[in-house]
Parts: sequence; structure tokens; C-alpha cells
Amino acid sequence: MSIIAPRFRLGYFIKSLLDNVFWIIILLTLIGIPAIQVVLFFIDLPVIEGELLTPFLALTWLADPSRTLPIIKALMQTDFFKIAVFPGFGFAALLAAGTIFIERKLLAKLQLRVGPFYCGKLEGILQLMGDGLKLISKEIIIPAKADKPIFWAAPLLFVGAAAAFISLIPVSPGWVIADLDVGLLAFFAIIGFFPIITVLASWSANSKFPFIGGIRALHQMVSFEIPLILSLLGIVILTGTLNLSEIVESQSNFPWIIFMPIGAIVFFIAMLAELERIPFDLPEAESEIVAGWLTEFSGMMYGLVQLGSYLKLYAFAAIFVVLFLGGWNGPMIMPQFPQEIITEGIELGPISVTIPGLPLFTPEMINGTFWFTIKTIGVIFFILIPRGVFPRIRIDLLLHIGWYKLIGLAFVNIFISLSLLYSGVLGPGGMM
Amino acid sequence: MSELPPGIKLEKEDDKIMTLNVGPQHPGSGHMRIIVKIDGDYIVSCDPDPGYVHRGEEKMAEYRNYITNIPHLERPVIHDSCNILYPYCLGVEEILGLEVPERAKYIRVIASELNRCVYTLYWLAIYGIFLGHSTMFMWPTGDRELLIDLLEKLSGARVTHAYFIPGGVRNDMPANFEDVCIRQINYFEKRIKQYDSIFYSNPILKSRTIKTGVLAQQDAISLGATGSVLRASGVDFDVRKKEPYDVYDNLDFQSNTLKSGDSYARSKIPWLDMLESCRIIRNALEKIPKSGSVRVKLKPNPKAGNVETYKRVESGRGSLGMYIISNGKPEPYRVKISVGSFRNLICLPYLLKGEKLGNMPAVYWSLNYWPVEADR
Amino acid sequence: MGTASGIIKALNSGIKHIAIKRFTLRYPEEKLKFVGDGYQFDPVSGVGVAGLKGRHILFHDKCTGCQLCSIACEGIAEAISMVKVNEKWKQNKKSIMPQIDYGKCVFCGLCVDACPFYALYMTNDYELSSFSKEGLIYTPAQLQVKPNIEQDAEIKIDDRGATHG
Amino acid sequence: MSNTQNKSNLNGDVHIHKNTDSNSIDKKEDDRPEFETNLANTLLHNFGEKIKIDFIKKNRIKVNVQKENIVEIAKFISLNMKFDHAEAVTGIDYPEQNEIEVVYHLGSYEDNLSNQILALSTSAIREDDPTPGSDRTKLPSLRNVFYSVEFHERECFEMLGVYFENHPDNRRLLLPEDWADIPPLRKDFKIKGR
Repeated sequence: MSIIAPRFRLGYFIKSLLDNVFWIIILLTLIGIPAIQVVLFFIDLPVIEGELLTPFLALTWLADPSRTLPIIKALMQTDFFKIAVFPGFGFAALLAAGTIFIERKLLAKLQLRVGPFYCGKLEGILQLMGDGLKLISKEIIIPAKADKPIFWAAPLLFVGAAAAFISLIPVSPGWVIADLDVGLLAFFAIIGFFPIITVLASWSANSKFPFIGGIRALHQMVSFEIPLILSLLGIVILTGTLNLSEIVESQSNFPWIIFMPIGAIVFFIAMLAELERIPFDLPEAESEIVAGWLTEFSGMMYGLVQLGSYLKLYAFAAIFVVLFLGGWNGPMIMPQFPQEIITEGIELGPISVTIPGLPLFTPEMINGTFWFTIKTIGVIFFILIPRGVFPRIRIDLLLHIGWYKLIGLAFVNIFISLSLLYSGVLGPGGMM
Repeated sequence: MSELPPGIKLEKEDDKIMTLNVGPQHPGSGHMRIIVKIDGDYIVSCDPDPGYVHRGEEKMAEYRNYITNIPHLERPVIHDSCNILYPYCLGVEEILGLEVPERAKYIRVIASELNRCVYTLYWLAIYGIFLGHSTMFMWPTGDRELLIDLLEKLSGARVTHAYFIPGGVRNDMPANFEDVCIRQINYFEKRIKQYDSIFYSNPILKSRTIKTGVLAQQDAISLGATGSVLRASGVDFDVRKKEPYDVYDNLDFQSNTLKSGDSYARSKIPWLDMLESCRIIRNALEKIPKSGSVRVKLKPNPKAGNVETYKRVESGRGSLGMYIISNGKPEPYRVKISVGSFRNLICLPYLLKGEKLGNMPAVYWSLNYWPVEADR
Repeated sequence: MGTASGIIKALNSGIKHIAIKRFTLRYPEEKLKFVGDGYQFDPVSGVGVAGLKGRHILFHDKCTGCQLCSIACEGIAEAISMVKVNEKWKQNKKSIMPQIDYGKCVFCGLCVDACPFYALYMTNDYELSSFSKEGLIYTPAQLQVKPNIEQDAEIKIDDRGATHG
Repeated sequence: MSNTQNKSNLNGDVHIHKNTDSNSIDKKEDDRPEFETNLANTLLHNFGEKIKIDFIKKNRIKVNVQKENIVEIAKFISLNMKFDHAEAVTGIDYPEQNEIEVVYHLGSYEDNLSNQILALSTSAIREDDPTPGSDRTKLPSLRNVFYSVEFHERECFEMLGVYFENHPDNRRLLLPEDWADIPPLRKDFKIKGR
């Protein structure tokens, strides 16, 4: 038995969890409560239900769930919560982190190896956290002749642009940050940012390999934007709207992939190319151009780019789900809550406090999120699998696919949707 | 060599031409540097610069006697160490006049075929990862373990075996080695056949490697290419067939030849050779004498007269020759190692001229080049 | 169509392998089982006995201090030097025995071939790392110790692939 | 690949010249292989005094020529005898004879010749104090006859200081750019500690 990696034992695991809980409680009571008191003492608190929220009152509310719940519900309707937590960054980052972990384990299984194993005791579940800590603690090296402000800005811009995607995605009915009438156009607009950011990053590094990688990325992204946009036009023609929520609602009976499989395939391939994933990872081809436009990035700058690219992966998968797979639509599997929970509340054990309005989310919202997440994970799986199966393609073959084959197929898709529209099968007057 | 596209002129020095140092820090070259000049995406000229792992094996061999030369002569290709010792042992046996026992000859063949597979899998792994196919990196490195395990049972070391010795092999096969070997070789053959659907039949790989870096038959001959590079161009030359050493003339096998001479053919020949090696090993295990000596007794410090010999074998990278000159002293007067990697290197500038930059790894690694061996 | 069927074939082959057994040897927990007790040599017949070429074991009652192992190593690694020992043996008049520097040893085993008195063998012990260069130098007393190691992982092959079990 | 097969493929021009040559190898030794002897006789017939046969063994012939004649003889070997590539170019330093011998091991991919190696050796003057490239240690390059010797001759140049005239690319290959010692494969270059 070696000291390096002791065998996993459930008892040790539970003990370590209990240890953590113990220290969290101790630290919170010793530091947290005085800190909250100090904060509440100095801050002007709002007026809620006609009475001023004094620190004393706030603390009593913290202890009284029936009075805390309205505050939480009010908070959940704010834009800040939406952007930071649920349909926004927190949810997306969680899915992206899960994607990285699943990618590593899945690829390892496909390649007959183990993958992350020791970190986190349970199948290496904390490996990602370890990698993140490593990236944060590493030194950031900037090339001497780089254009420093732009070089610094590029990773941040990349994450920002990737995060901007997330604001457009309707996760479940009503849960979308920016419910734009031109949602699809905004999506195209954000895609247009990435080539610019890539070229800025590669040019400002003032090095040969990033330059070649940046030029390749520019070629690839610009030429695959056209089939990407064209493949979505069929849906716009049939639904008559650019609003993503309305597109999802239009698929309540059947997803568009049934009528437009060609459009879905074109979009999927173009999506792989936009995401720079194998087999289209030419801008980062390590055997030709070191690491492409990422060559000079180090430390957390590289980490930010990776975070951005996985957010982008989630966003593209979500857009695919929204446009082709029916978004949140799915059979209702959540049982309806009993009516008395909502009106009268539930008894909370020995304290016997009645809390009305406990379910913070409606069953429709939970159901929609469930189906959306399941579908998104399925699409992500199909984005990940090619990495284990295909080699990298060459730039001229890539451009050939983009300009000759995919654009033609996208036009075929548009004609199919037009014929569906004018023959009256779908669209206004048809099945819709 | 492929035709240049219209509008591209070669050998012009102006601002449009960018010089890339591919290596030694660049991940795409191994222990060497390729100075590549590109015009847009097209390679204008290419100048290989080996020598980063030059250790002077030939000079070192002049200071050690015929036996103590063995451990360091296998260092250039530790993955193929049996095959690089093979011509040395054959040569020393000739100049010392040793007669190798029959059983030792068969054991040598088995060990060298196992080692050829070990090398080829390592090379295939690198070829795969440099085409961006990460599964093709992991599968061969994993399956290599089966053969390394066999070689470890046989010789006692996993990589640097030091197993061959002038006059035979160091030790006999362990008990029930035959059964284990047959079992693992059968499984190994099943495994490498699965590479076909994911790698060799993969349409994306085919689109990248077919008609890439085509070496015509006449060019391959005049450039003096050898091994898989030569046989992919349609020249049927295998030292095991043409100049059989030890017991290769008793064994049933064929040398694989493909006509097209492109990167795909060059990568497929070693794979076909591995399947052939499995046949050879099974065949040799059938024909091996069940008992007998495996080693003739050597004097501790053997001396030879004024003779010279040139022996060659077919290694994983083609014909591997050793030129040994003796002048009556315990040490050889001169040992020249002529390796397939070094001979194939001359094809690189020839093939890369006018290719696209994206084809560089596909062409370079298809040459079956091992920088450490080429530098010696 | 050939392209599409090739892509589907490749995807199918990849997904099928998700169910195949892992081949990885989990090294510190599992250790490979080797043939025999290590590489040995029979100077009478002139043939070795198969086994792993790991760290040496020195039998003090057989070593005569003839230096043949040291001479054999001279052209290779110069890892063996002869040192004085305090013990008195009848066959070892000079009281010198080999001391091996594993920072230099290449584990070729030619010193074992050179020993005519069955005094020097190799063992299955290969975990020799040390925090200092001096820690890698094994004195005759250290070489005398028979290593006690458990190695039991072997390659097992069945329908669902090979594994180290 | 037996020798009888080889002979039948190539008997034409070999048998005609066999006995006409005064310098012919005598056939007293029975173990001397026939096919290789015929090959050597072809050379002897065409060049006579210019070449000297060192040995004839199974599948191996070594001939020694003067450096003035080597290009001519190599051209003959390449065009008429179908040896099409070089396996190795070896430089050997002989300080006592004051010369550096260079051996070209020539092979062939023709079916009947593919087991043959013809070693073509020549020698250059050895300077005790070498300045590679600008002293008398010079040989004509065979690069225009056998394309495959290009890198081998570059290696020979840096390792032994033999300058090959008419070689298009006489640069260092393996040694570092800042190597300032004598060529390392000469016998007077000693490895440290030995």
C-alpha cells in the first residue's frame, strides 16, 4: 500500500465531508455572523412591506423562512440573478465545467485509459478545480515585443463575447436574460466578433506561429459563418420570427429537425468549425504551428480562453437545441405540486412554522430546464465524440467543404423549407 | 514530388517568404530542426538540421571491446534495440568465426520481430498524434504494452534489452513462454486489425494523406530510400527476403509493397508489416527446436584478425547496416552504423518542396524517421 | 457515399470501445509480476536464466573479490567499484567486494555474466529512487539484502479486452 | 536468392569478357563465389590497372581505386552495372599510412543484384593539422552520380574533414555550428577520460 494514493474508502470520504461541514459552521458562526451584523449596521436598508428594514429586523427575517422567501423570490426576478446565476453565467459555467470533465473521462474511455483518477478521490472529479488552481497560480508571461494592451484584452474579450451568447438562450419559459425580437440576428452578430478577437490576439502577440494560426482562424470562421447563417434561414422562413423564445414555442408539436435534417447537419458541421474542435481545430494544430493563436498565452490568460471556448461550446449546443430540437419542449414529467403547499405552506418539523409559497420555481420551469439540459448534454456528447475518432483536416479541404458543399446544402435546405411553406404543409395556414 | 500550383515561384527571397524554425522546441519535429521557408501556405524550401542528439556512437565503439559495445550501441533506438544490435552481432560473429546455435537463431528472430512491432507502434502513435488523431496515439501506446511484456519476460528489461550477444542470445526462453506469446500475439493481432476502421479507412485521414508527398518509384531508388518508404513506392526490397540472415529463409512470410508512394501508403506499410510479424512469430514458434544451446562460449576479450565486414538487416526503419573493421585488437578499429532514418532524411527536402504547410507533419512522420537513430 | 459510410464506421468503432476494459496498470497499487527471481547466470553452461534485470544481489559467502564484474563494467557504465569490507571470508583474501552506483548503472547485466562464482545476481527490485546521489550508491552490505516485494499484476485477456487484473 | 539465379539473369556481358582479361582473378579458390567474381571481372576488364580488387566474398565485393578515377568508375558502376544507390559512406582514418580511406557501400534495388554490396574505396591525403575544406584532404564528390550520397558526404566532411569537391552543399550536418575542435572521428581526437 503506497502513500501516494490510498485506496478509496467511503468512511474516510464521509469523515472528510463532516470535517468540512464542522469547520464551515464554526467559521460562519465565529466570523460570518459578526460580519453580517457589521455590514447591516452600516448600510441603509430598503423599506419592505411598509416598514424600514433595520439590522435587527433583517436578522430576525434571516431566521424566519416565511419572511425570507419573498425576498428570495424578489431577488430571483432581478436581472442580476438571471445574468449571474440561473440562465446566465453560473448555469453555463457549471455545464461547461461538466463538459470538460465528461470530455476527459469519455475520451479516456474511448482510448482505453483511465483519465483523471486520483484528484478528488471519486474518479478524479476535482481534477478541473486542480487545473484551474494551477492556471491561476502560474506566471503570466507577455512577449517583449507584444502589443500589450490588446494582448491583455484579447482573452477577456473572448470570454465576454462567449458570455454574451448566453444572454440569448431561452432555457425555459420566461427564463431568458435578453428576450430580443431579433435574437437570431444578435446571435449572428456575436459570432462575427470571434474572428476579430482571434486576429487581434494573434497579431498583437507579434510572433509567427500565432500569426499563421490567427489567419487560419480568420479564414475558417469567416467562411463557415455563411453556411451557418444560411442553414438557419429555413427556420426563420417557416416560423416568421427571429425571436428565439417564439421559435422554441413554435416547436411544441415537433422539432424542426424532422423537416430540416439537412439544415441540422450543415449547422452541426459549421458549428464544429466555428468552435475550432477536432476535426476542424486547424488554428491550434500543434504539429504544424505549435498551438496556433494560443501559442503566446500563458497562465490564466490561457485559462480564460479555454473557459471562453467551453462557454461557446455550451452556447452553440444550446442554440442547436433551441433551433432544431425544440428547446424546453418535452413531455411533462414533473408532478404538479399539491395546492396547499402553495397557499397554506408546509409544516417544518418540531418548530412548526408554516411557510407558504415554498416552491421557488414552477413545475413548468423545472420541466423545461430538465428537457433543455438533457438535450444540450446529448448535443455536447456528439460534439465531443469526433475528437476521439477523427484526425485534423487540412485548410484547403476545410475551405472546400465550407464554400462548395455546405453552402450548397444550406440552399437545398432553404428550398425545402420554401416548398413546405408554399405547399401549405407548414407555416401560416398549415400545421402551425 | 507534387506539382506546384500556378503563380508560385520557388527559391525567391523577398519579404513574402517567412522562415519557420520547426524544432527543436517546436512540438512537431522531434529532436531535430527543419528550417522551412513558406510563401503563403506553400513550402518554398526545406532544410533539415539534425544533430541535436548526436552522441558519437561510432567514436565510442572504437574504445570498447566487442562485448562491452553492446549496451551502448542499442541506445540510438531503444525501442528497436534488438534490431540495431542484430547486424553488429552478425558482423562480429563473422569476424570472430562463431557459429550460432539453431535455437538461438529462432529466438533472435522472435525477439527482433517483437521489437519491430514495438517500434512500429511507437512510430504509429506519433504519426497519429501529429495528424491530430489522439486515439491513434493512445491505442498503439497501450497495445505496445503486450509486446513489451513479452520482451520483458524474454530478456529481463522492458526497453533496453541488451539481449543479443555475438554467438547467440543471453538467456533461454523462460518456461511456458510459447503459450503466453501465442496468446498475446493473437490478441495483439486482433487489436491492430481494429486500427483499420478508425484510422486507415477514415475518410478524413485518407483525404489528408492520399496523394500527399508522392515519391515516385524512380525517385525512391535514386534517393536511396529504404524500408517502408521504398516499399510504399513499389520497389520490392526487404533484406529479410533478398539477403536472408539467420533463419528468415526457413520462415513463411511476404514483404508488403504498395504502388502509390504517398504518405498514406508509407503509413500503411508498417501496419501490414506488423500483421506479417505476427505470422513470422507464430511460424518461428512452431519451427523452433525444442531444446538446445542458445549461446556459444565467448572468450572475455575476443580478438579478430585484419578483417572487415558489412552486415545489414531489415529494421523497423529499413535496411540497417553495420560496417565493422578489425585490426587485431580487442576493440574494433572502426564501426560505421548506416541507418534507415539517416538514409530516408534526404527525401524530406525533396518531398516537402511545394507542399502545403499543413502537409508537413503528414510527410515528415510518414518517412519513418527517428531523429535519435539518425544522429547516432 | 463512401465518405459517409467511412465516417459512420469510424464513429461506430470509437463508441464501441467505450465499453472495452481499461488496460492501464495502476502502478503504485498494482505491480507487474515478473518471471522468476531476476536475471541469473550459470557460468558452467554459459547461459543465463531469464528474469528481470533489476537491482543486484551479492552473496558475500561466494564473492572472491576477483574484480571481474568491475572490469566488465569498465567499458559500459563504470558503476561498479571494489571497496574494502570488514568481514573475513576464507575465499576473499583481500576483503574487497563490489559497490554499485545506481546513478550510473544501465542494468545490462553483463557483470552477472562475468561473475564465475555465482556471487552476483539481479533481482526483481526496481524501485531505487533516492533523494541524494549518495543514496544511489549501494554498499556490499546493502547489496546483500534480499528484496521483499509483492508483484502480482499480470495481463489477463478475455472477450472484453485485455487488462491488468 | 541463390547465385545460380543471378547468373542466369546477367550472364551476357559477363561471360564474354571473362577470359580475355589479363588481370583476371584466378579461379583456384573454390569457395570464391562465381557471380561476384563475374561482377569484379567486368570492372577489371573495363578499367584494368585503375582498380584493385580487395576481396570477393559472398554478396560482397570491395574494390580500391585512385581518387582521380573514382567519378569515371562510379559512373560506369551506376550506368552499366545498375548499382543505383549508396548504403553508406564511411571515412576511416589511418594515421600510420597518412591517408583517410573513404568507402562507398553501393547497393542496388534490381532484383538480381539486390543482395550485392559493392564497396568502392578510395583514399585522400591526411593532414596532421587539419583545416577542413582548405587543406589537401580533398576528394571528388559522387553526388552527381549517386544522388543518395549527399548527406553521407556531408557527414563524412564534418566527421573526418574530407572535403568533397563539386558537392553542392558542403555544410555541417550533425555537429554543432560552433564546433572548433579537429574532426572528431580522426584517431588523434581522444574522448575525454580515455
